[in-house]
Amino acid sequence: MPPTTKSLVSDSRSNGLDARECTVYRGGHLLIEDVSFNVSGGAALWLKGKNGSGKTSLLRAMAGLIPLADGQITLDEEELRECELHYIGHQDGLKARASVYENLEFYAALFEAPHLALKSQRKQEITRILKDLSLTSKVDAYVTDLSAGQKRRLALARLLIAPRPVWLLDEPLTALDDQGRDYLYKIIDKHCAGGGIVIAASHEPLDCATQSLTLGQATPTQSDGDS
Amino acid sequence: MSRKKIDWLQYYANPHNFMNLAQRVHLPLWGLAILALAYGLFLSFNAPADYQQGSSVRIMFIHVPAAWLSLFTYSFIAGASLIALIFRHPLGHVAARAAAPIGAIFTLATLITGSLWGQPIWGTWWVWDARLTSVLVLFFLYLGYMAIWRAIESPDQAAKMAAILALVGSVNVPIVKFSVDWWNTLHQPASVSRFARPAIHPDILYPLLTMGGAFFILFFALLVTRVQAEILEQRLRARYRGNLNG
Amino acid sequence: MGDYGIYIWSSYAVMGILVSGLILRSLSRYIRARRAVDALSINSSDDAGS
Amino acid sequence: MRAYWAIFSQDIIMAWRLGNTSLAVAFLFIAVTLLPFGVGPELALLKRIAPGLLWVILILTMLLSLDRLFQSDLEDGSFDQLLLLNHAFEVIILTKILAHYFAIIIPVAIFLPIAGLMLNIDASALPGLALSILLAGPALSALGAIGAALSASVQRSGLLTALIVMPLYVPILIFGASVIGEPSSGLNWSSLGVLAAISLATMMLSPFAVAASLRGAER
Repeated sequence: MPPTTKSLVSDSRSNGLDARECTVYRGGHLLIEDVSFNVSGGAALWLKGKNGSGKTSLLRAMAGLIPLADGQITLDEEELRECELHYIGHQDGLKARASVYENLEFYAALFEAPHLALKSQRKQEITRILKDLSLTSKVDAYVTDLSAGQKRRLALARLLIAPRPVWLLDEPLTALDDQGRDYLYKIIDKHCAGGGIVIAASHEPLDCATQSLTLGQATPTQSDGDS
Repeated sequence: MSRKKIDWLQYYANPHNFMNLAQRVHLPLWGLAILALAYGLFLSFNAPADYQQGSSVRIMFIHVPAAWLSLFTYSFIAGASLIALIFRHPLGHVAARAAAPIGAIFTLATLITGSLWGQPIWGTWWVWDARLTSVLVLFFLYLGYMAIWRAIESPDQAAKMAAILALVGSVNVPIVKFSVDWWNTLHQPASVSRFARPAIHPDILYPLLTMGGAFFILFFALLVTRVQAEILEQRLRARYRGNLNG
Repeated sequence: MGDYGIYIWSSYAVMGILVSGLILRSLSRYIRARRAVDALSINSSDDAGS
Repeated sequence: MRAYWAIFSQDIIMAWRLGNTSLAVAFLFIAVTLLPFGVGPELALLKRIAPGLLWVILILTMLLSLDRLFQSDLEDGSFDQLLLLNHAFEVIILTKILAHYFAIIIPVAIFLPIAGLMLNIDASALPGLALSILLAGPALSALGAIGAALSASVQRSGLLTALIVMPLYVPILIFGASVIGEPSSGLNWSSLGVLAAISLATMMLSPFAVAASLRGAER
C-alpha cells in the first residue's frame, strides 16, 4: 500500500505550521531576527533570499538541528517534533559505499515506518519508489557511481519512505534535470493535496509554491498566491 | 535556580561591566604581583639550607607553588567552563581560554623544575610515580584544550568543545592519579621517590607560602590582562565583521 | 649556592624564562588590542547587551 | 529498536567496505613487525615486554581509527537524519560506539593472539590478553568517541584526536597491560574487573559528552 499523507493533518486542527518571532544566531552574530510566518495545511512555501540571508539556518533551526535563540515553531498549536518533519539539506545523506537499495532500506528502518516493517513490504515499496524516480536500473549500484542529479533524486525518495506532515527542503532543485524537477513538483503537489506542508528554500523559482517568503530584507515579507 | 544568588555573577559576566572592573584592578594587581614576587625571591634566597636536601630545597620554593598553580588553574578552567555551559555566560569561556596558557606554562615549569630537583636528590631526571605522571597527563590536557580552541574555526563551537574537554579532563586527572598509584604498588617503584615527609620547618614554610601567594597574585594579574585582551579582540572582530557585512 | 648550584640556578632560569615569556606575550597582546580598539574608537557599549 | 539495529549494522558494513576493519588488523601486524627491529630480536626480551607493547599498539590502532567515527556521517549529511529521529540521541551515540567496538576492536582482538605469538608470548597467556582487550574495548571506543566528537568539525583531525584521547586512555592502558603483566602470577583478575567497570562506566557517561558536543554543531 503506498503511503498517503491524507490522514496526517486532520481538518479539525488545520492551523498549519506557525513560526513566531524566530531568531537565529550564527557564528555569534544575528542572522535572522523576529521572522514570523504561517503555512496552512496543504500549502507550499518558497523561501527566497540572497546568499547568506539565512535560508538554510532558518530551515535547520525549524528542524531543531541548530538552536533557535528566540521564538517558537508550532504545528497545529503544538511544538513541532522531530518525527513530524523531513529535512533534506545540501548534503544528500547517502552512504557512498552502499547500494541505492541499501540506502533506502536503511532509512526505512531508521524512520521505523510502520508499513515497511516486513522485508517483502520494503522491497515492494522501494521498488515502486525507484521506478517513479527512474532509478530502477541502478537499484544495486553503489551511490558513488550515481550522478549528482541521481543522488538528489535518491535523497528525495526519503520523503516518501515514511509519511511525515512537514517537509523542509533546502535547495531541492540543485542538480535536478527537468524530469527530476517535474517529479519533485509532482510529489510536492501530492503531499500538499493530502494536507501536508512544504517549506523549500531555493534561489531558483519554485513553480509549485503557493506562497513565498523573502528573507534578508528589513522586514521579511510574506506574499500569498502564485509567485 | 535562585536568581538572587547569581546576581553578582550576572553583573560581572557582562563583558562591559567586567571591563570596568578589570580596568580598575589591573595596575594595582600587577604592582602587587611584582612586589610579592620580589619579596618571595628575597626570602627564598635567604632561607637556610634544609638539613636533608641541602640548598636544593630552594628549587621547592618555585616548584611547589608552580605545581599548586597548575592544579588550581585546571580547576579554574573546569569551573569556568561548567558555569559557562550551564548559565550560558560567554565570559566563562573567555576566562577559561585566557587561563589555559597560564596553566600550561606553570605545568611545564613544574615538570622541568621537578626534574632539576630530582636529578641531584633522586639521581634521576624522571620517575613514573603517580604525582609526576598525573602532572604530565595534566600538561597534555592543557595542550589538547588549547589545540581545540586553535583548531575549531567557529568561536561558539570551539568554546563548547573546549568546555566539554575541560570537564572530561577534570574527571580524568584523579583517575590517572589513582591508577598510577595502583600500578606502582604492582611494580614496586624505586624507594627514592617515597621520601619521608617530615613536618616542614617554618624557615622553609614561610618563603614557600610567600612564593605561593606571589604566584597566585601573578596568576590573577595575568588572567585579568589576558581576559581583557580577549574581549578587546572580540570587539575588533565584531567590528571587522560589521564592516564586511556592510 | 653551595652543592646544588647549577640545578638551582637552572631551575630559577627556566622558571624565569617561561614566566616572563608568558607575561610579555600577555601584555603585548593586551596593548596591541587596546591600541587597535582605541584607534577605531569602538564604543564599549557594543557588547553591553550580550 | 529497528532504527538502532539499522545504525549498528550499517556502521559495521561501512567499516568493512571502506576497509577500516582490515586496515586496523593490518596496522597491528605492521607495528608488530617493526618492533623487533627497534628493540632487537632477543626472544626473552620480547616475551617480557610483549603484553605491554601489544597494548600500546592496540591503542595506536584505536587512535588511527577514531577520526572518521563521526566525520563521515557529518560530511555526507546522514548525521542530520540521526538527529531528527524520535529517539534519545545519547542512545544513538551509544549504538555507534558499540558498532565501533564490533567493527574495529573485536577483529583486532581476534588477530592479537597471532601477533602475540610473533612476539614470543606464552600461548597460555593469550586467552587472558584477548579477554582483557575484549573487556576494555567498550571503554576504548567510548572514550575515543569523545575525542572524535570534539574534533569532528576539524579537517585532518587525526593528531588533535590523538592528543585529546591519549590522556583518557592512560588508566585503561595501566590496567589492561597489568592483566598478564607478571608471567609468574597468572591472570590478574582484579585488573579484569577494573577494566569491566571502566567499560561500563564510560559507556554510561561518554554518550552524554559526545551528544552534547555533536548536537547543534555548526557545519
